[in-house]
Amino acid sequence: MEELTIIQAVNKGLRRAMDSDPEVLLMGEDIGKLGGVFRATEGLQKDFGEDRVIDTPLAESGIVGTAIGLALYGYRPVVEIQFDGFVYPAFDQIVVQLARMRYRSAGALQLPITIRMPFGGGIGSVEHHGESPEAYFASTPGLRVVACADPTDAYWMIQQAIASDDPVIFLEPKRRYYQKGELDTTADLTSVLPMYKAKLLVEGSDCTIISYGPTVATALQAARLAAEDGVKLEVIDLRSLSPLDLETLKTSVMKTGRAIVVHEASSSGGIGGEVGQCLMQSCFYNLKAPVLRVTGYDTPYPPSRIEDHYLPDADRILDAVEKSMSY
Amino acid sequence: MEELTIIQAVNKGLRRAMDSDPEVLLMGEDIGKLGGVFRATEGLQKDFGEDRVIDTPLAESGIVGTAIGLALYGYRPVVEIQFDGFVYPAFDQIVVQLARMRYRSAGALQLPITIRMPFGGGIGSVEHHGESPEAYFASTPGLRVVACADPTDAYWMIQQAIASDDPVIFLEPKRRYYQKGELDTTADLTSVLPMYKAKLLVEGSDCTIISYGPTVATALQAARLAAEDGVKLEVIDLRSLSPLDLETLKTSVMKTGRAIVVHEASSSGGIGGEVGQCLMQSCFYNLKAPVLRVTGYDTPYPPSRIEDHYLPDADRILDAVEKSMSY
Amino acid sequence: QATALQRQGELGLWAPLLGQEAAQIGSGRALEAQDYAFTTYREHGIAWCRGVDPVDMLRFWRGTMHQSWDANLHRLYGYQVIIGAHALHATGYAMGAQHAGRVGTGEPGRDQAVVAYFGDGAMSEGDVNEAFVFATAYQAPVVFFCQNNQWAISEPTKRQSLVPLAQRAEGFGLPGVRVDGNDVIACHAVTAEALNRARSGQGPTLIEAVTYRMGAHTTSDDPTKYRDGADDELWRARDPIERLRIHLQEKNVLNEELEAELAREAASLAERMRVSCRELPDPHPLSMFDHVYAGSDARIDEQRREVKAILDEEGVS
Amino acid sequence: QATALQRQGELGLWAPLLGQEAAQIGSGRALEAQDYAFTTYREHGIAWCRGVDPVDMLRFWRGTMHQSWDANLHRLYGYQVIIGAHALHATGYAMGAQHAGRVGTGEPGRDQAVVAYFGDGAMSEGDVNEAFVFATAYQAPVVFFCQNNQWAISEPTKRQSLVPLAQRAEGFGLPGVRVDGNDVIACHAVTAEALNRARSGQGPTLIEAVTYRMGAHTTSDDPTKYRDGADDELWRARDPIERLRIHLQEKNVLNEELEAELAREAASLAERMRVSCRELPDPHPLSMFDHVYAGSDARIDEQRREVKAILDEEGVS
Ligand SMILES: Cc1ncc(C[n+]2csc(CCOP(=O)(O)OP(=O)(O)O)c2C)c(N)n1
Ligand SMILES: Cc1ncc(C[n+]2csc(CCOP(=O)(O)OP(=O)(O)O)c2C)c(N)n1
Ligand SMILES: [Mg+2]
Ligand SMILES: [Mg+2]
Repeated sequence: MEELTIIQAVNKGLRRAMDSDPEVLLMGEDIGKLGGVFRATEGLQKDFGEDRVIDTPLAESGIVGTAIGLALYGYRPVVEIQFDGFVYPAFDQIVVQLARMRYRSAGALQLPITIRMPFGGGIGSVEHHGESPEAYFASTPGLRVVACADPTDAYWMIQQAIASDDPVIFLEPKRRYYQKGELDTTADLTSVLPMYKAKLLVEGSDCTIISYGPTVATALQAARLAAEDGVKLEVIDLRSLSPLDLETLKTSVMKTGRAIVVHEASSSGGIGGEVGQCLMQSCFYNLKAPVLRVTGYDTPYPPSRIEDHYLPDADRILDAVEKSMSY
Repeated sequence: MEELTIIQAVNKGLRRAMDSDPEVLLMGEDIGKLGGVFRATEGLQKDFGEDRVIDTPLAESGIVGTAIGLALYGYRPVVEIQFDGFVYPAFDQIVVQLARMRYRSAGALQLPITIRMPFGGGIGSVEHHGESPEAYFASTPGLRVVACADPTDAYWMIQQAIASDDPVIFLEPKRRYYQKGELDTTADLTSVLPMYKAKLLVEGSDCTIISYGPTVATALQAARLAAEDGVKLEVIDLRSLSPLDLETLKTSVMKTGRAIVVHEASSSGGIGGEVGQCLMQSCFYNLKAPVLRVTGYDTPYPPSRIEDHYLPDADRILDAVEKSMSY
Repeated sequence: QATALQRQGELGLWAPLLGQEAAQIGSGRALEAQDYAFTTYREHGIAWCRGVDPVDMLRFWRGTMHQSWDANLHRLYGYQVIIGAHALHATGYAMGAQHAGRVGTGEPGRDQAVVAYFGDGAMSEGDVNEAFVFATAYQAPVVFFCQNNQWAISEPTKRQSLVPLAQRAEGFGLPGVRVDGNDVIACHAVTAEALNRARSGQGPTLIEAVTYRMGAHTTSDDPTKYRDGADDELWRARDPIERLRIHLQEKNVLNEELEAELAREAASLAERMRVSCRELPDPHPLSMFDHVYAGSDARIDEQRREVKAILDEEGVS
Repeated sequence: QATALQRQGELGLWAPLLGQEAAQIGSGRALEAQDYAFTTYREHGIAWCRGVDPVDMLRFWRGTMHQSWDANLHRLYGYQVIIGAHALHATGYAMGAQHAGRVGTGEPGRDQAVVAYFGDGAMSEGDVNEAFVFATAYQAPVVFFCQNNQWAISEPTKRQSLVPLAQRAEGFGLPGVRVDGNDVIACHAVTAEALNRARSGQGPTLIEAVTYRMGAHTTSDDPTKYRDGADDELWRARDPIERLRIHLQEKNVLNEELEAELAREAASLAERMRVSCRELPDPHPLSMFDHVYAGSDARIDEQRREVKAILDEEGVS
């Protein structure tokens, strides 16, 4: 057991993946000497060399496109996209080339590529540094999209993502990078909870709060506050945004009859709507209230001085709980 | 009144828009002498000249990026993306630059750009020629996303899209391009149904079928078949995929208590989930059954020899109606 | 077999390579077994050189499969439709060879090179230019073979560039070579040399093969709308097959007998294709649910069951 | 005011331009009122030349606005953070000028040109290379001004290209010029000439201004992790401000008095910025719902009401 931050856990996980599989390569902008703008790859180029920790030219489509070639050759590239807002130039390579290779080749070719991305807002930065693009990827068949919310998941899930034979979009909760937690590295990869499973964090009987990434901590805070008023919230960390672990969600909502999905991304077209629709289909008779959404609003990300009003907080979750209970 | 096809109506609409506004420019690959691979711009370069109907180099990001510059100068570019599957290289320019310009500049700058795109499958073609990328755009704040389903809407909506001061993604139902219909061109643009409104096509009391683009014809066919068995389906053409015209949908579902969303795009993360979630929130007590989805499956688009099994047809819609009624 | 290929070009069930036989066969024959190639939808000549059965090529065009042949077996990636995307895949694959120590060893049969084939229009796509950046940055063993067939559907090459495309190379710091794309021997020579440079660790090369698209862009295209016959005439006179025939006749390699035999071969191949094409089996509808992910997926399994039920009703097995 | 600008560079509330003053002021001063410019997050010197109040520049960095100034008023697009994206916007804007007949008329003050400013790292992005393609294809009146400050955050220019960046131009068919980016007079001269070419209808130009990023990439960067002080020393000796000072002293343009006055100006500006910065008003929370669309939108209106209710509860007006 040791205490470390999410970013340190990512770094440790990457190191272990590289230790255990020589085919694992890291690619990205400024990941070498600098160790990445968030230091996720700190020290790795020093220890694994410049051809396993590759500083690339400044071109995202080029990074993902060449990673695809490297994967076809037999490597396991782990690509870092420096910020969520800079992934779009690589969109064609990700959703058209990367996501479909296995399908297109009827299983003959596979691309075990992991694309790491810090995501979400709340760090007081300028435009393009606080985005939540997860829905674009979650709605793309062939991609696996996962998000970690604590050091333990950061450490194990990044290794599971790299070990996966499918391409994985790995989302890291930027503003929680320095959140600390206990980490036990002794377990082995196959024995820990798989990344495609949702995780029940808090049991409760009144209403299910479903979240992922940076808003998991917000949901937990809301649960603590609600408990003080005797309201028992059940908190689930979705972890896998695509495919969804509907079984775990269904079991919970069958019990509580109420659900609220929380994320920073806009409501419209976000993960919340898909989760809500699936729950309506699978728990129709058990729903005591419509599934509700507490999310970022349907606008582009606002200037940072007012971002706190845009991001979901515990109060907004509790208001939604009240609304749900009022049905 | 004259009878013409959807593609002819698009051509006529573009011509009228260019006649009535000298700032309107067309840009795209092969839209000049060739008149576009579907002939949407047939004859327009001959009549309006090479600097109003511009054949561009083969680079989608470049086309949209330069269209943005032209719009900043004061023009109204209408961009043709040759096929749905080729829009992704322009994704950054569309969702990061085009969609946010008004917001980013606090209203000082606007980009009245229309991006035309044939979409949907069913034409027996090769990979990348049968896609439904609408959800990527509909979940992007700042973009308006509309789809036409008949010659009348093709003619008027393309003109409304061009006249709109917001950027518009204009989706044309590829496999219905040669569907004929009566068109009355005498009305004027402001008097016809606005493109952001959904349209009630068939009144019915049992179940609401919500669709857009190529599957509207499928929904109408299902309604005819159902009528023979005495089941009264209400058919709505969504037309605007973002923003959604919830009022029209709500009014219908409040009455029928049942809704089925039909589209070619995959279920997960598609328009159907968003519509379903919104209806659950607005019609909770009136829903007699969960909103159901009849869509393409959660796979990449399959080889054309089996695409008919992938695309929603009247039978699948009727099965869903039965399922909905069984609740 | 160039003759046979021309016949294939005339099959017209696809994007015809008519007029570009020399560029494709000439360069394609320069690849060694351990090399790897990435092509567009028009490089049937390359596929032929990599040992792909022309009948298999038809699977893609008939719509029975997204990828027509086994990429691993032929060391040839399937037809790429997204213009330029594969230039980056080729560059990455070449970086892989480098990383695996399969470059510059000098051991015969060990050193690898990669070729990316694309057209004049592709030179405008960001991906192709980014590929030049990565290839030079890492000095990857990749050869970019651009067939300038004068047209990108209806757009002449000058819409993409006012200067020769080979000149693009210098600007990125890789050598650029311009070759007569209708001279099969020249195309073979420049490609072989570029591949040797790549394998021996001297880095990437861009080759522009100047040729002409004699046919329509694809079978659904109508060139009369955008180009007059004049050029066609000009280039018909430069027909690469005809040039090769005359050359081989002068060298007394090709005689009536051999020609007749080739013609027979071509005819029978054409016949076999006509027949086999119609006989290509359609995939089973349920196969559309296979290979989305490595493992199984609950959503997809449920959807498969749904379609299975429909098929059972319809009595499809 | 170059001195004042240096002071600003030292403010360090943002991406400092320290070391690049000559490249920016020299080229920025070459623009005429009717021209238009597109810049990255580092071109404060250009903004200064376009008449933007340094205090306004801070709005973006403080997070009170996405765009710091009125683009229409200053004929200068706001800071672009997405590397390379604006090279296409500049090219399109130049195509607009062309289309509007504002090129090659010879009427003073009528002909327009556009400048796109970006860095050495941006040269690798597809968008920048596509901009070269479009600019040459239409011979648009645009000048691409690349400040090669030797670094893209932690990556040296050689990671992007092994050959001089100016050489990239030839490959696309536009002239490429390399200039000493620390010589304010030279930067002014080459930019003025390129702008004249553009305005008179002779097409685009690429200028590479070789300079050095003396400071950190941004205030959250730590250059000691990836570069040693040696270069810094080398380039400090080439400080563009110092060079200009000596030059002006020799020409007797700059004397103690004037210097002292400039220093006072700079100091008071720095002071004003320090003060005003803290006083920059935060936007009203509800403003985050404005300007998503031209018209109103039901979803957004509902969400605005929701936040309004919350604010009312909290007693925020
Ligand atoms: C990204 C992308 N944009 C557009 C298209 C449509 N398209 C197919 S082929 C073609 C022209 C390609 O020209 P060129 O690169 O010269 O190759 P050629 O067809 O001449 O062999 C176009 C525009 C496409 N397939 N992919
Ligand atoms: C598309 C995109 N990718 C990555 C980044 C992150 N990033 C910000 S600045 C920068 C380096 C830019 O270097 P250069 O173009 O030389 O400009 P400079 O900062 O040196 O002025 C990077 C990689 C970005 N802003 N946009
Ligand atoms: Mg061509
Ligand atoms: Mg730089």
